[in-house]
Amino acid sequence: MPKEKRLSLPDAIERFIPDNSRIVMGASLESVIPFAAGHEIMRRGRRDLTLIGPISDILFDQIIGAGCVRKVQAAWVGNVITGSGYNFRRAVESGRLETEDHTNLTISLALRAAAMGVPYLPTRTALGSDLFKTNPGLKTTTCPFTGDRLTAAAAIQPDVAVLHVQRSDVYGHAHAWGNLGISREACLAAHNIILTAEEIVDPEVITSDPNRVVVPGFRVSAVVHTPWGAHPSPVPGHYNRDHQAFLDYREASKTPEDFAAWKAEWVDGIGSPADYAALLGRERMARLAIREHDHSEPVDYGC
Amino acid sequence: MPKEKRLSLPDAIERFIPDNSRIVMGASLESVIPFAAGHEIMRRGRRDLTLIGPISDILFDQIIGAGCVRKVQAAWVGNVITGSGYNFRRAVESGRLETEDHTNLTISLALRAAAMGVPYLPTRTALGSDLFKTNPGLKTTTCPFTGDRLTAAAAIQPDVAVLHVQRSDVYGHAHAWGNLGISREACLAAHNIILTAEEIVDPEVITSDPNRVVVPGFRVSAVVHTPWGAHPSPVPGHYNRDHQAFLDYREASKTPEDFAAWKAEWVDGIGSPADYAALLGRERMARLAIREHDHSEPVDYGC
Amino acid sequence: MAADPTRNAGSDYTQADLMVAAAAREIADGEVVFVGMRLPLLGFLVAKSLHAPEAVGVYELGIIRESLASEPILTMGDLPNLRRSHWLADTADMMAILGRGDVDVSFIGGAQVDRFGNLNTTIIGRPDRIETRLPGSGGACDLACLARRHIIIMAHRKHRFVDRVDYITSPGYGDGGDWRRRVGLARGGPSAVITTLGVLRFDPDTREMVLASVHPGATPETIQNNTGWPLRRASDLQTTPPPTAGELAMIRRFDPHRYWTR
Amino acid sequence: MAADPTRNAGSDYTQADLMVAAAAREIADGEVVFVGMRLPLLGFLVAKSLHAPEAVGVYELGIIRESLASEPILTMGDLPNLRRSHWLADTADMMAILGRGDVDVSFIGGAQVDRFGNLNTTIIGRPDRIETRLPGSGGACDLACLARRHIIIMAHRKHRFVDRVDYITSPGYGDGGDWRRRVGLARGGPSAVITTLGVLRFDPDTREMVLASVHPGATPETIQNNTGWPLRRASDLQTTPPPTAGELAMIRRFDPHRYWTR
Repeated sequence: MPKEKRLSLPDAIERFIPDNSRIVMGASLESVIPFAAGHEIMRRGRRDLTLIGPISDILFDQIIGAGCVRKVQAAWVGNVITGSGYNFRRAVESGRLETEDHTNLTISLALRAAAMGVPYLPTRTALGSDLFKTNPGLKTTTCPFTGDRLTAAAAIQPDVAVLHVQRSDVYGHAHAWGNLGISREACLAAHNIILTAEEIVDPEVITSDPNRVVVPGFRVSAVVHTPWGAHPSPVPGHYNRDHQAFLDYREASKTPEDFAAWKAEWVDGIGSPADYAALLGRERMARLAIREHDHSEPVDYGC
Repeated sequence: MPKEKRLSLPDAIERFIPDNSRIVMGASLESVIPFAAGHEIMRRGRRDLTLIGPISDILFDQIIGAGCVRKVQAAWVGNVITGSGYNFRRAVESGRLETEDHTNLTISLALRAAAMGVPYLPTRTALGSDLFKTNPGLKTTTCPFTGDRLTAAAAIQPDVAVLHVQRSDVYGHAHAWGNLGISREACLAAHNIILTAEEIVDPEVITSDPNRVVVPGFRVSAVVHTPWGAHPSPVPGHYNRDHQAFLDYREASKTPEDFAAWKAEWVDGIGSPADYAALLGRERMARLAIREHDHSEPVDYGC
Repeated sequence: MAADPTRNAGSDYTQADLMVAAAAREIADGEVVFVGMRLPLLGFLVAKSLHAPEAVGVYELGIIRESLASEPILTMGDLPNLRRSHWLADTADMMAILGRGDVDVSFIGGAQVDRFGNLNTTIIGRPDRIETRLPGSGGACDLACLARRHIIIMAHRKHRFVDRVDYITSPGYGDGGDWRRRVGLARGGPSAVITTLGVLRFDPDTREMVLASVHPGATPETIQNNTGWPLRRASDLQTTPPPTAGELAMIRRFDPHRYWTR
Repeated sequence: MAADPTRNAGSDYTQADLMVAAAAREIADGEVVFVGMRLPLLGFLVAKSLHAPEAVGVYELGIIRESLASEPILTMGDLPNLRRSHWLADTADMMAILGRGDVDVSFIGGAQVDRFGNLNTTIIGRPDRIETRLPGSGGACDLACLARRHIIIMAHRKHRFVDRVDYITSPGYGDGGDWRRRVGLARGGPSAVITTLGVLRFDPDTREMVLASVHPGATPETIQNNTGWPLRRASDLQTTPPPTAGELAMIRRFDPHRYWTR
């Protein structure tokens, strides 16, 4: 058997996300965002990180607000249902944060290039845009067959991908379902993969359905049991999106002082999933929980 | 609701695979090869086809033997457990068949390029090989960022992809499981998609598990109910590989005369899935059937 | 950002309702729609429930739906939008459908637009002297480059309708004419701009924006006053039909708490 | 093509058994192995069941297995190889693992090999004058280009061991020295050639093939007589250890009908 990879969240972040790490997170876009892992990064006061992702919803804004970030390589940073990310704005407008502007397609290709071991991939997006002015990882190139003008997206090689999944065994074999975003590219490209999982399950649960696996288990470095670890984003099979949390965060991030208070309550004061559950409260968790279950039709892998 | 796409196999081939078609088949490599659809192409005496695929096992050899094919764009053509494909050899050695030599990676990239709408994709495979001499769709190119020498694989745009799946509804929403090979690229690249399916099921079976879907249903042109449609290749959930058929085919394809006799029995004499089942015989089907079932653990998509 | 909260005087619908209805009418039945967030998401749902029941929704986070979700949603990733959908897959799969040319229409919003329909959602100011940092492209640039056509939805204000955007996040027609072809874009371009005051389209030759329809309560003059360049008017200038009772009912169904359409 | 059917005189194992055992010994525990078909498939299973229990198998058709299949298989796509595997996915996913440099070792076979380990499985003759058409690369070229090292397994015959292959399907060391780097290959190259007669390795500088080990029953002279160029011999030329009882037991377990090892 392979070796056990189960770690506590602090141990996983301590070991695999040092200062200066390049981290891809939020690969499923609006869903299954690894907030708990991001908050542990903030608690540990990491510095000079590079955050990589398509749209991060508010997670990148939070980590930026905590002063952990030197550079963002992303397509969009903000709050999906309210607009601006205020910490992001402040950091960029004051010159403290470096940005490389991507689109959802170019960031997926940049990670796919690294996954494939090629230095770039071509695409027809972004031609004529000003993204070339604010992203040195985009250049134009020419097709050797047709002479067509194309955008070349340079490979982005993250040090670590953090992925939140529904269930994993202790060896890093995991099931994820729902929209997958750029999870595949992110994990295949990264040197290390950290999984935070709603449930730790028996290996036989995972091997009962190898098509449901999203990343090669042998490349996973750490598995962390993290119930409610993607709250307030939604997790199929576990909980719905907590819209109110995103609305509240808008208000709580308008000034650095408000953000500090928010962070003290929702990040600094949390030492475990149990702390987080206590802060959320039973009623709120019940309101977000799956009310109407809808199970997949099984398939047969027998022989 | 979308429109019904269920057709008989003859109607589907008649309508979507005219002479001169460029067809991608056998996208899952050794598994789930659409033999029934290939045999219908042979029965209808199609001419000047281009066959596209990674390794086809013996299906391409059969269609070539029937005189339907002008060109093959593939990584490998033969009989996986015995070696040579004799019809393929005869056709190439006599100058009747044009070939473009790919690798499994370059054929997947050529289809992925067409799927993405770009004229080529770069890779580090094939450098230093002679594939460039026998495939005008491969050239070397230079990375605009690093100056690295790379292989460029030109896009291949098939007219039609034929995919065998375990279950589909009449609208073209289908579940496939097992190894997927280059099915995703093949179907996203092709203008038309023909699904042959072991079972036609209620739409609710498919929507119970949208992650199990392999191709966008709205792009499917025809759904054909084709039980045992991938025999003698294996289909998870339905039947095991019929090794004896591949061994027998080796002997049956050594000379054009032997192949004609094989074709008369296994292709020309078949008018329906029932005819094919009768030829196979109950005992053989029972021997190939799944003996020990092994079902996937369900997941919850509720909200 | 939510739409302008000002209601049209004497009507039972908001500017946002009218914009959603106008967006919905741009979708023909059977079309493949790359669905964005906010008002366009509502517009797609209204079209799908009324005149375009066979429209297909493609969502960048990796979802294809041919049917309506069972419950209202606020973001594309809300669980009802995943449940009983027709494909849950990778962003790359959705981008392949877009890149190959299979998406008929998409919708995007922005902070600044110019007379050739170029859109800015990245930087107000200059890259070396940023006044306001906006969230960025997301998938908007991809849609503007690769869909067969796209539709822009935004508030009509003078500082937003500028002669030349500070930064092209999502290309329109560049500096007009055959610019798109010249820079390598294979297809597409904006077909309409739906604003809080009217609907604008593009001259087929010059590709300059032309006022095509004025919303009830607005006038060509108020629209010119809120536009940063001399705006051409169509010879057959229309009045935008108000939302029908059916459209309004669907808007209320899909935005029951009036989060987007207050 | 199956291995040579001639058994070694006076032994209870075949040439194929010895080749499988030799292949298995090339795999270290914990390595990621891109598993090919035929003898290499058996070699992987033998290694995994004996000295390399944590070896990971990657199969080009879209399978990753960290455990042994419950039943013997003849091809990689046989259902027992899919069942209870650890990932069923796309060929592109497996090629990404290969392309990124995560595959330690792979195995390929061929019709012709030359003194620098270049392999031909495409054409005997010339492209414009084909004498014999072979099946082609499959994934072999990809493995020869992208794995950290690869191992060649083939029958040792004079017409197969040629000074220069007619066609390079799967690059070895080209014309020697730093040829791989010059043509753009980032890593890799053949580390061993396991034949029906012996095991050959490559000089670290010139990259020319060197006889490293002679199978029981063969001699350096018979090997030279079956090789189309003057073959260098290692200074510490070995005799290949015959399959152990444990290795033979595993070979029989995974090839119970002796399809590959008769």
